[in-house]
Amino acid sequence: MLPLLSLILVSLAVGTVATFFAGTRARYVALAVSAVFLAEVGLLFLSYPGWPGYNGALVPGFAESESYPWIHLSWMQINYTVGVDGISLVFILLTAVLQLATVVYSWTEDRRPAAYFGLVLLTCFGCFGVFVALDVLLFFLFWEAVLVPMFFLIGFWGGPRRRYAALKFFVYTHVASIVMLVGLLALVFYSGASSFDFSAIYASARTLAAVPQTFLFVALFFGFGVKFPIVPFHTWLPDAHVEAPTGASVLLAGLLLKLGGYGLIRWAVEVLPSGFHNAQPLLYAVAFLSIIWGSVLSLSQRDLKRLVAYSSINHMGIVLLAIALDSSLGLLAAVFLMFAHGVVSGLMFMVSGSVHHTFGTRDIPNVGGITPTTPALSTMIMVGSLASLGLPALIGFPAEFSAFLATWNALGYWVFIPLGILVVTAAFYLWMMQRVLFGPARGIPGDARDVPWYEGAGMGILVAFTVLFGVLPGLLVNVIASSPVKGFPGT
Amino acid sequence: MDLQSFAGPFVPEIVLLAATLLVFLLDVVRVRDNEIVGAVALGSVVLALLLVLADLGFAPLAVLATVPSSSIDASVTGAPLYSFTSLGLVFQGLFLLAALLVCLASLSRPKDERGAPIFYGLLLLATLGMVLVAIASDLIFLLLAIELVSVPTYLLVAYSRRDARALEAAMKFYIIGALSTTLSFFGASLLYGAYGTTNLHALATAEAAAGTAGYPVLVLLGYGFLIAGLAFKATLVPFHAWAVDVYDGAPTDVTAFLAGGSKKVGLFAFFLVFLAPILFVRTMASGSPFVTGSVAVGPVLQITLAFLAVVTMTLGNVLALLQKEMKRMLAYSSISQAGYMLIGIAVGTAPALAGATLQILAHVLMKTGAFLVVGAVAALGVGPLIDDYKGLGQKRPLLGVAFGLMLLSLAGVPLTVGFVSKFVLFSAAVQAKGYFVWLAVAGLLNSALSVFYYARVLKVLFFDVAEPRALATGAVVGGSEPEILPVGGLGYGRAAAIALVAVVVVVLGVYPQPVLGAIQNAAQHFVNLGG
Amino acid sequence: MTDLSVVGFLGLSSALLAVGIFGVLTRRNFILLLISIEIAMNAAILNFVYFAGFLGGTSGLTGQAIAVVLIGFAATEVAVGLGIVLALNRAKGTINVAQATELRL
Amino acid sequence: MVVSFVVVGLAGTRMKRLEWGGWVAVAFSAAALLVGLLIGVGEMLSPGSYTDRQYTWLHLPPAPGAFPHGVSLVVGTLVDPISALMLIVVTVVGFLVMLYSIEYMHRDQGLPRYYSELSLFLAAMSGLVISDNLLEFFIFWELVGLCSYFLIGFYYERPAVASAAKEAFLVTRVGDVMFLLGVFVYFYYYATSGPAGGWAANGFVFTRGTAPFLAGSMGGSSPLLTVAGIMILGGAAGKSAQFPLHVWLPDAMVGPTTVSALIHAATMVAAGVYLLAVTSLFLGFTAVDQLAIVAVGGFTAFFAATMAVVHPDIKRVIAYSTISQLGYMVMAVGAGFAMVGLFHLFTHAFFKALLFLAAGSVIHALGTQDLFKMGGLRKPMRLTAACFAIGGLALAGIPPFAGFWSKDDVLSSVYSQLGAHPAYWPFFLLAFATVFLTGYYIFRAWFLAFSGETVRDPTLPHPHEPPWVMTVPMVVLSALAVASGLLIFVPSFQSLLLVGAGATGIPPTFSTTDLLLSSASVALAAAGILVAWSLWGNGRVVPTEIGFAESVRRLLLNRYYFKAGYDWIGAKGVYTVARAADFFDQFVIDGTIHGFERIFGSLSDRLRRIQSGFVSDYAAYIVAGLITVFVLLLLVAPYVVSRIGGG
Repeated sequence: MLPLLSLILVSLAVGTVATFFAGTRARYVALAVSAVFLAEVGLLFLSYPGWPGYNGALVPGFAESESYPWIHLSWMQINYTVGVDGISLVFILLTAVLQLATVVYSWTEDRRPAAYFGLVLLTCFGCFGVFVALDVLLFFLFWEAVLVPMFFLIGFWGGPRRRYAALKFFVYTHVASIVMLVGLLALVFYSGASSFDFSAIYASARTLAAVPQTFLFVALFFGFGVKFPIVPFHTWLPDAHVEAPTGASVLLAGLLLKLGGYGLIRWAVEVLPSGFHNAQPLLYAVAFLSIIWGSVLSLSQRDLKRLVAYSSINHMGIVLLAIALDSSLGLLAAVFLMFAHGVVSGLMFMVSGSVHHTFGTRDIPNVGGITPTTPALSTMIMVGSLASLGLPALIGFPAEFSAFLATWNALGYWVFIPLGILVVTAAFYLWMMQRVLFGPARGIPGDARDVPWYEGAGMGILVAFTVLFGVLPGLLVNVIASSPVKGFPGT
Repeated sequence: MDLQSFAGPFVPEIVLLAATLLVFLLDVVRVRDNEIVGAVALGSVVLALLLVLADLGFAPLAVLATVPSSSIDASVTGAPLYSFTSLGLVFQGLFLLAALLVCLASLSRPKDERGAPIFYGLLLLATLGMVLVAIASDLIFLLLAIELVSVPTYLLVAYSRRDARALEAAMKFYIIGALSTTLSFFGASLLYGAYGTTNLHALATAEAAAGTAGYPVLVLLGYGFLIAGLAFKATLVPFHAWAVDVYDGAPTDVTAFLAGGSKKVGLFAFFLVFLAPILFVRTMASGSPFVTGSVAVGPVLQITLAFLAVVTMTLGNVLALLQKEMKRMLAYSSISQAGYMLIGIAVGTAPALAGATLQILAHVLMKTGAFLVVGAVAALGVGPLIDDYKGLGQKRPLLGVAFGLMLLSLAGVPLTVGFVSKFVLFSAAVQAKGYFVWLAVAGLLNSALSVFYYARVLKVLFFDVAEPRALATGAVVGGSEPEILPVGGLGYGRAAAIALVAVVVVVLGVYPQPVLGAIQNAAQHFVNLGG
Repeated sequence: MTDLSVVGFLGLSSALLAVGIFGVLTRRNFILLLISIEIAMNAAILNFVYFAGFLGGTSGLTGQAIAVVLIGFAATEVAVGLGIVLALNRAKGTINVAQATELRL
Repeated sequence: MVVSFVVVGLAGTRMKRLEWGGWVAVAFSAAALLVGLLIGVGEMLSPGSYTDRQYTWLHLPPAPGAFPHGVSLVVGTLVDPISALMLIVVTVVGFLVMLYSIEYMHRDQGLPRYYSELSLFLAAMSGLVISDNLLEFFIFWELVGLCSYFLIGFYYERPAVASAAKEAFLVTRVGDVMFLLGVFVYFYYYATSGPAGGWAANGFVFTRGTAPFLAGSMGGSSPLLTVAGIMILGGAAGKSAQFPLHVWLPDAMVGPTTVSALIHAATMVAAGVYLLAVTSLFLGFTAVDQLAIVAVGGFTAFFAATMAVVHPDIKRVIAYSTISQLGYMVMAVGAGFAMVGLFHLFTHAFFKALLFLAAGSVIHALGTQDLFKMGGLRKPMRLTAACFAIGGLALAGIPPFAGFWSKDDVLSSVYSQLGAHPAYWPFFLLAFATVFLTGYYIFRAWFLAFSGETVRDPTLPHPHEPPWVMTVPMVVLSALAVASGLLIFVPSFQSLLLVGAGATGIPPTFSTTDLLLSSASVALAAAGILVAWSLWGNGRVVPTEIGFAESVRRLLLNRYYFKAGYDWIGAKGVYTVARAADFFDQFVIDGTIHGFERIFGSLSDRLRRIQSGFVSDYAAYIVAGLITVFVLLLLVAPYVVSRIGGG
């Protein structure tokens, strides 16, 4: 069988390097790489046994898995092990889609385009690696490989306070990833796993006593949680988003936050059931806090990007809640929500960027009534906002519906918190739309034109997916559902 | 003539000694050409390295093996001064690697008024001392071997007699070094007084045998003096202050040798001196007013060393953050790296020793390479400040990339050897469980901190725009004659050394298995022997 | 180690060490520093000699041998130190270590 | 079948750029009308449920707990008598409004947007009506809300319009959230009931017309079900503008009058009542729920009517009347007579659409909505005046107009339940009193607009009758406003109202109580009309700036300060909290970190100074280090080891 995953990794790596050295033609190379990547991901889907139809049968283990010895010492067995299951497939698709959309959207980036596109590709390469890696070292390697390009993207192409933002981003996420690494190492050594492979850890860690499991889980939760980000370790996010260039914001919100969720599911929830169980109250508390905090803070934001950033905190809080429910339904909802949020927040950051490019400001009170000037952009803003506040027929609805159904099933009336917060979410999006899209024109420069084709195309890709999976969520959900949810006794 | 039957197991040492003598002889006969003398030195170092590798069992070199495989890792009986352990041989290889890199780069040295033989002679002498350290199994032998490293390096720092900065550095180096030597010997005398032996293994055995009837205060004081004395060489905080000034003031190639080579001597000395008591001495009469009953010297040493490790890496990093000069920043980074390496002995398990050894190997490569680059860049007329490096990566992309790789490796970025070594080291600390997990956390947090100053240099290298005055390609500033060296002003030797480092840093970062496997086996044997 | 003479002797050698270190800390003249270090070194040598006598036998011989080696080594070290003194004096015109603080911070 | 309705929407959307887009939309809505009528007639001829499952939208895996067989979410269609009834309402009113728009809107910009949104609005409403499960219902429900958001905000350049659209969406959103929670509770509670695999695995499909779940084997009135019922009521209250979520509807008048007509008659607000009816017929409400529903309906009917009494804006008067009438419908459903509520919805749709179109005609002619600027329109706009009068009579409940029959049914059905609980009494009385108010306010509006000699504000243009595309719908609706009530005497129409064993359709009975009740309500309505005539007839205008009456009037005009209160909660309360949270984020959380940073910075600067360059200092550090090592070795480490046992 074709080593498809390694092939994708190699092609992405080669493409990334080529982009770095492609000079002014970098964007063409990047586009080609992204298109090839998307095609390869398509192949991956086609060859995945759980797709397209969910026939009730679970696909056990990991598909497309490859394993080669890497570092073998008497006390440390590290392999190059990769593989996908339904959960990672969804994230891989998200990676491919966002990469393509970002490359297209940033088409005319003229400040060191080679480095810019190279770093964008590198980020996506790292994310892809994180989603396929099934070995602690490999996982951590890719995890870090995401951090560095993002640091440079923010620090070099960012806004006026970019240095501060990049530093803050780096400190927070790096400290978290250190805690994560120690947690993962402790997971290996305390459980006595025979190797650093996921399967070995999975086999041995579940037999650990509840107390060490709890310690390990909390450490891992912190490590992954900062990426989520969980309140009160979230303040890096708004700053990073606001200062980052649009492309980086898209990847940051669309992919980097998902790394935390994916990592938590794969490396903590699935392998440490007792620890997870003991830590559930903590997760609930953090999730509810994040949901409320993110939403309430969104209300008070003037900067469009900051608003979207805080709403991300809110949405990721719902994801955390869904994970914390300890049910396969909740997990499915969490994964689906993350995909939805990836696409929608990507779209929202793109429109924020376009608003900035077109009107020279993202300050909500300073720009308004833009609809007659820029109908296409307004439509995109509307689609993004509506999807974000969970309107049916767009991707946010089925995802949130599943999450809330699962929450109700597990927690009962507690679901009223996230449900009630939906009203606040709707409030800040509607208020934003009222001020920016409608009303009399304010702060519109005379030369304002509707978005250029490439920005429109970039957003269009995401809109297409927003609608596609909003109308036909089964296409995606069946893939997730086909994976045996390993950590839960109910299945 | 059969070398082996003539020299016994000491062939690498003999080769180095012979080369040293030959080099000084060349001075006498007034052959002072840098290339010729350098080639002799380089050749001897390469030959010694090959011999060591052969002794380690590197198959393609089997014909060169000088140490009978039966004597490697053989148990230590009686009270010999030396023993061939595979970890010792590994360290011989590391020391020779550092010497090799410096010799290689020095082939591109500008001519100087004193001629090459003195330089290479001292270098070889110090290398000989390092190689002897690696096989020491007697405390006094070890300390004298360290002195054989120290004394030539004092002179190497002071070698260009007119440079006031270098002489100031030599003065500090000498005073602090001599003081530390004194402390070491004083500590050794106390240990000798307690058990009547200076063999490291015998000392630990005697301590263990004495148990609660031993001399805890005397022994602990002895170890205390030894820690202080050896910490000078290993640049542990607060015994580090000399290192920054000396690294800064010394000629850059000498700095490369000091940071990359001789400093590791101190760390290996820690391995040799402290592993045995850590492994063996688990119980002893209390020497502490706080604790009644018996107390174990091994864990006490571990905690002390762990404390020193954390302090060293933290302060090294914090101070590196504030530096504006490239060499001083690298000096502090070198100090903090010593803290990581000390984790290995503080944890005291075979995996940890292996991790620390790999970290030392990585550091030999990265730090030697980095200082060689700094020397090369200085030769191109770039100033000593980090800001003077602006735009280097754009004007000299290959040099910039090589330097960048070394910095990334120092920062522990994946796919470089610096990452693998830290990963193995910290994994080992976690694997040892208990409070060592916190050592790993401290180490990792520190490596996070360290990223800042490396990233700043990277930013300066690649993102900042060069100032117009810098980078007159090939012009040797301050040299007696404007001499344009090949390879863009670097010279073949230096370029080769830098390239070698860059390549190895990446290769070992991607696939460390062969080297790491060998180190792991060596460390395991070392622990099995009991140090 | 209840032998009072041992304690007393260690007290003597420790005092010698302390004097040497005190000298290193307070003197500014490079030559005086060298002398201070030698005094401290002699404390260690004295220890070896005393312990050699105290232990007796083969172990005692070892200590005496070490003492002899150390005396030689100390001489070598001082020679190197004096070389540096000379060079420093030539370069800076002074051997006051307090005036050699160009490398700092 | 659902396809045809989706096509209306999509096709309408496609026609964006074309001049004749309006006519295309009209054509499609005519087609929809045809289909709707066919379905209606079909149901009349052979009543029954016809389901047509088409697509499993989402299948969620089994979850331990409530969903052992997984959860199927499907999209399908269900045609049964009540959906047929609703379909007729939606398609008839939709078609007429569409037709009317051709003239009414022809001067406006952005017509393609208007027609596509209008088409989508109708499509979504039709989809809602024929959904075969609660989730699908919810999806279309949200789409209806979205379309109303767009249509209310049609003149989005005006700040008030943008604000009203937002308000409508947001307030109904509160209801939506409650609805969703209600759905969850039902899904959870009944997940395993029903045929093989349970309700959850079968897609939560309705089986209306048989006994409701509640009355069946699952039975009982658990607190959970009560909560579910209240939540559904909340959802319906949001959409149908019931107290306390009524605030959005009057503000929504800023949209085009056609949109108001559609929202008030057939689409948006009808959805809430329809939801209650469907829930009542399929799942059933507990007794507590019923009381709550009756209370909300009865109170809202009166509450809204009082506000209509003083309002000077013709459209707002009609808007308050809608809220009031919706209160009746809700009340009927709550009393257990879902079909009565729907019958009132049916008749109300026609006369309310008629009132709006007639009002629209006036506005079209004069360009103002202020009643006090109008007057004397009876002469130049004879047809409009007649239509408005017919609508008014129907609204007031004067026989034989449609409103009489349905409102009478509502009152008598609630009356029949008065024995169930004494708490029904006050709400019944409120509803009864509302009859008087209704007669008064609608004829106050009529007299103000149409009686008298001339238009009061001379600056307004000269009024004239609108062209045929506007009058034809009015005439048709007038006919329906007269006739639709009488349909109750047609047996085949009755069959539409007689669904389900648990539900009671009300063919008119002529018992003594019934006749007494009817007479009383007619008398009340007539009294209201008379009072209106005496105060406002013949162009009279009553001065209102007097003492107590003035303060009452101000209270009513300010809608009991509900809107102001909500705005205050939103703007001052929540927003202040949000600002405070933002402050906390920026200054407390980040401030802590920056504080550490600063401490760290100054510390490291001091540390730097230890590198003095003076070699004696370095020696001193070594001595200090030596002492530290001794302390560690002799004091600290042994102590630590004795505590942690040697690591």
